[in-house]
Amino acid sequence: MSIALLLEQILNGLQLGVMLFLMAAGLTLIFGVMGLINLAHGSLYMVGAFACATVAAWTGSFWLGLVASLVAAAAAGAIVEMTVIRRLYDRDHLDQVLATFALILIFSEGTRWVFGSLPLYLNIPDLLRGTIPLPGGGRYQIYRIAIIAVGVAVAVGLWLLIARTRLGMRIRAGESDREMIAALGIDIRTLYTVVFAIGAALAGLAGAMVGALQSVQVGMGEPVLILAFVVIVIGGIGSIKGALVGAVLVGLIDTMGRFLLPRAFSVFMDPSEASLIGSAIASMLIYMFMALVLAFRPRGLFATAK
Amino acid sequence: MAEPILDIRQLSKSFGALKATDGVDLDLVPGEIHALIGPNGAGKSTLINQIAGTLRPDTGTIRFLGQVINDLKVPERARLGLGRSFQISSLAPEFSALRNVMLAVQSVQGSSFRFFKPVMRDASLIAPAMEVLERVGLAERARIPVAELSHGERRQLEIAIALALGSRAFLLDEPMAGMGPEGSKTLTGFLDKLREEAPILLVEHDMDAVFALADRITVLVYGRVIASGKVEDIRKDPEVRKAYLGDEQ
Amino acid sequence: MKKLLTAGIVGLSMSVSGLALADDIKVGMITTLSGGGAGLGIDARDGFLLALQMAGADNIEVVVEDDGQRPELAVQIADRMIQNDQVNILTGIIFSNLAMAVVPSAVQQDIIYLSNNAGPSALAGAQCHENYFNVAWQNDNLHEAAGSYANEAGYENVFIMAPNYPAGTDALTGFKRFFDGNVVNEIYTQVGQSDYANEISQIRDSGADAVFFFLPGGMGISFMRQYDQSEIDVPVIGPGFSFSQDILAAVGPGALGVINTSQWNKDLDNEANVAFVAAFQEEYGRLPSLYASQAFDTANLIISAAAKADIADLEAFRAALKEADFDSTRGDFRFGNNNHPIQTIYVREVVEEDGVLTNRIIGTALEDHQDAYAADCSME
Amino acid sequence: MTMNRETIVNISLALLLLAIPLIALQLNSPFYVTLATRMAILALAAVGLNLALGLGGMVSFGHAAYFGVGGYVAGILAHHAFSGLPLDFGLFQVPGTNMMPIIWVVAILVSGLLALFIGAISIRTSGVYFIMITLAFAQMTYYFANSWPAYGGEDGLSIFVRNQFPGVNTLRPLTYFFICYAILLAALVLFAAIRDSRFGAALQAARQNEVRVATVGINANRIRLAAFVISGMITGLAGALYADLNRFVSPSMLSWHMSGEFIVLIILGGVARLYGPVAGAMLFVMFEFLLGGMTDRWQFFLGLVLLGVVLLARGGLVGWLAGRARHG
Repeated sequence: MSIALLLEQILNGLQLGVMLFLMAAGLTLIFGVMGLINLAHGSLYMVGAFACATVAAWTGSFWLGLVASLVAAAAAGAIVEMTVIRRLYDRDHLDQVLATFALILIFSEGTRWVFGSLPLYLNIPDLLRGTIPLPGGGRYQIYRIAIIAVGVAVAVGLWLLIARTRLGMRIRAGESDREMIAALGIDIRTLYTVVFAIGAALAGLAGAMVGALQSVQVGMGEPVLILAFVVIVIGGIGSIKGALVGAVLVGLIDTMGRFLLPRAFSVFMDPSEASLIGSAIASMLIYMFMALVLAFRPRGLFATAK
Repeated sequence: MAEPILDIRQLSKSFGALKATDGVDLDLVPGEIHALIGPNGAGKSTLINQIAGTLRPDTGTIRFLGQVINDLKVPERARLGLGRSFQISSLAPEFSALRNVMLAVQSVQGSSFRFFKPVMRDASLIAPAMEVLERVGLAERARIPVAELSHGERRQLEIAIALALGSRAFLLDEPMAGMGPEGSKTLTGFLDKLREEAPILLVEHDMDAVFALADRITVLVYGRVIASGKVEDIRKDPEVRKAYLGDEQ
Repeated sequence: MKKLLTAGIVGLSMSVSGLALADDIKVGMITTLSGGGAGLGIDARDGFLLALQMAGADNIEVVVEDDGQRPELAVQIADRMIQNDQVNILTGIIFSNLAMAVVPSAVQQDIIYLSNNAGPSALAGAQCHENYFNVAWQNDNLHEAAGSYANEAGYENVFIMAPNYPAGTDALTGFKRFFDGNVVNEIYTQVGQSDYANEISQIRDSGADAVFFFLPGGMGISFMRQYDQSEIDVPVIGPGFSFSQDILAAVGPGALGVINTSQWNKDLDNEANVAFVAAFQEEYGRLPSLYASQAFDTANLIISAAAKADIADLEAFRAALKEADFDSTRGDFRFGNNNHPIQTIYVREVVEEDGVLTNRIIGTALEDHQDAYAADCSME
Repeated sequence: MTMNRETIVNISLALLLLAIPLIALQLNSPFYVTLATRMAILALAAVGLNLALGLGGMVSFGHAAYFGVGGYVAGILAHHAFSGLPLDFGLFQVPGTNMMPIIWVVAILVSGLLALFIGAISIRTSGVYFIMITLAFAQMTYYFANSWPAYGGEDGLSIFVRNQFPGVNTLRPLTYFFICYAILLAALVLFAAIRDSRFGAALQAARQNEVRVATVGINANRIRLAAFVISGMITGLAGALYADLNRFVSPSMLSWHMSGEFIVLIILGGVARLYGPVAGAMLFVMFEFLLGGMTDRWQFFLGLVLLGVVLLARGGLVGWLAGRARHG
């Protein structure tokens, strides 16, 4: 194994982590501020990807597609918040799980209705095509580096938003005490809609960016959603910092597990067996990690005080 | 003085820089009502929570019936006979009054892992529970769900549960709170008799009730005991008047 | 009474069409029409129905249902078709795991199962069954051919990769069975995986002189697109279904020049195939895929057997099927002892014709090839 | 005991479920027998979940794990009985079997052990954490089954001939329905007994007010864990029956959609109601069959119905028919 390969794999892990962070940040923000568990977050990821693919196909521009993904996901989020989610804040988690599970069914079947069952494909914009050399002789795809950069930018942006702006102040107030911010005269309904739309837009952005790497199809959000839940449970539900740390940890552990476990097993096993068993264990690795974290810290790494 | 049932020595608890309990000494002897008073934020609830076991003290000892109980958890302390009622009513709201008390009876019998016999046809649970409800005057309301009981009735029910647990001492956290004058009067009369069953550590804001009921009073300010003694002594204590009763003269 | 009546009508239609000899045959087609594998099922359905239409076989009634690529759904549909619709023949399943769920219990209930795609090794060897015929292939066939081609092309170090599930292990085992060189790395990916950055990094680092992969459906498309973007110049070999007509457009220009193995291609020069390709294009306005050709053959096999025997006489009907007396789009076609095909497998290359990506035959990988499991089957 | 409204609703539901296959045979459409069997098995799985979720307030989003493990027990034992090779645990060997009663006992034990392991870690948490952790553990079993090469991995495992029950022919759809129906009734009796018992009292009290339970001296977590294990066992048994119904097991029995469906069944029928799961399973399977027959988009409408139930019609079908629940 060369240094170049190790470096590439670390970048792969980071890229996966960053993508998970975009999903997890919205989930954890929505939970932190509104106390809502939203299973339909993966559907917003899918909405973003479909919007990007459709607009990019119409206009020929990936960038317009990217803008469309943000707008479409934020709009879908706001509409869902105003029609359904709003009625769930005072309900118990069971109702929230069920109602948002119902939303998944509606979103998935609805999308299939409109776009059909066949996957759509989205091309990487010309500007970001190709690879760049890495130290040690490897190469890395520019587009994936761009995804990492976007993730870092979003992390910094979210931090600035929450730490430095009036909206952020309200979000922080909402996290600690809903009644207090009502007392401050903040229109809490609008605040909730805005927070939900921000979370949705981040999910949509992730969906669009990943759509260009993979494919755009119904159900694409579900595996990512479950990983994002693992991320926020590890990080501590409600904590953006926890989401970032959790996402990067999950991304790296998953990538490294798949890469290294088969090699490790091949030391004392037939390579074919080692590859099979190694990849089997690698697919469960992050869940084992989560169980380990929770065994020692039942509220995650960066539990909020609540 | 008789041997204390509950004996607290040098109990301290801090939350960061805040000393919520600061070297508190307190005891409870058979047959008495010992009132714990103090202004808001004096650390009364923190102290009760440490005695009941929901909070762990930093230092000091809590001795109950001669045994140090610092390391025991809430259910274990309850089984030893430390009965507690809450500042905010804490009952199973969907259950009737009777079933709430039956739960306590069942715990005393040490038998929650029984899967088949229906409780509502189990005389060994219903009879003792009804007896206790009668003693607190709730027998007629036994089948009413807690959610439909009045505030005062819930207080009575909490005490009934503590009685059913066979408690050797009661920790009552503001039992009069939110009660009308009529309810307070009934409850005062009830507590007056209750002390014969087991001594009571009473946290209460209603000074009329405190002075009417208490044998001894301990005054807590900023986590410290500033005075402790017979009712008359406390009434006269200048420091108490200054710090707590708001006597500026 | 109802049965008698139907027989009477069939008797009438027989004299008209000259095809039907006996009872109507009811075929249940369970195939994947939604989800990631929908393209395969749609082609299979279209190819099957086209054959019936071309033959004017109105004594064969077909019920089509979508399995959504979910095994438990396929089982439910099979139960319903057997119990309620009283079908005689089942066919259509694309994916091996669904076939493994449906086939063993269906054939036990005296239903004939004709596979137009899935050919899991379990059903070719010890668990072969007289009611089960595979008209497509045994799953390993194309991979074995790819291994044989890799020898011929002079590759010494090959990186091989497949999803971690039985068809995946079968694929790599099949490749290795015929490949004589050195396997530099053998990787099992997750089923349904959509990002292959991890594996591509390992390919870049491996120093292999070719990559052999088996990633069916959307997985293969994602891999090829990402592989193309990563600008690695190691050539790729795959089984024909990773480069079949239905997915080439989605893979895009990255597929150009890729070598793949298949028992069929649209340019195979035999009468049945020329007619099939023309009719398919006419009817559906697109080029037929491998899956369409296999289903087309399956339907023609049923028609040929129905002309010889009555479905009510199961034994005679099975014998008629085994003769495989139909004109296959593949040219020569016969069944081995385990009711799996013995057939020639070709080497194809992806080329561009009139702006459309498609395949061209450039050679033969294995002549009259029979699968490796036939010996384990106790049938004659 | 006088019959209250809920008892009447319950008896009607039980009779209705029994009537479906009998009428189906009269109409010569045996597939409806299979459909009714599916209802009974899904109801059984949901009865298991209802114990944890309805009585104990533990919103497990991972009950597919026990369902699937029960299914795999049936599949694996039957596989070894068929092949004649024993299961090899290294130190000792266990022969396979195709006798349902043995399979059921093993399924109950294995899923109970899994529930004990998962529960012991999960019950330390509450609220959303509990939901997420149970989900994640179920995903772990899903990926395990999916990628472990023995026993078919993602392809699943076929049971070539349905397992046997002494004295009857399980291959007849109606016979198998009766077996499943009898087990469902037994589980309902067990559920009712537990609900009314001391254990049930403590469990329900722990859901309503954890602090209260501790203050009367009962360790709520131990009660919960026991309930969680029993719950997993019942759902595991349902999984074994489901495997024999389909004569097939695959990782999709372990998928999170399955866990979601169990919750849906309970909510549709009525949370914590004795016959809630039965009503829910009957509605769900009917809905799937009827709407699925009419349109491929049936899940879209299922979503709308669910949303309506959650937002407007809380209490589910049993709640609607029988009014609010009563506790003595």
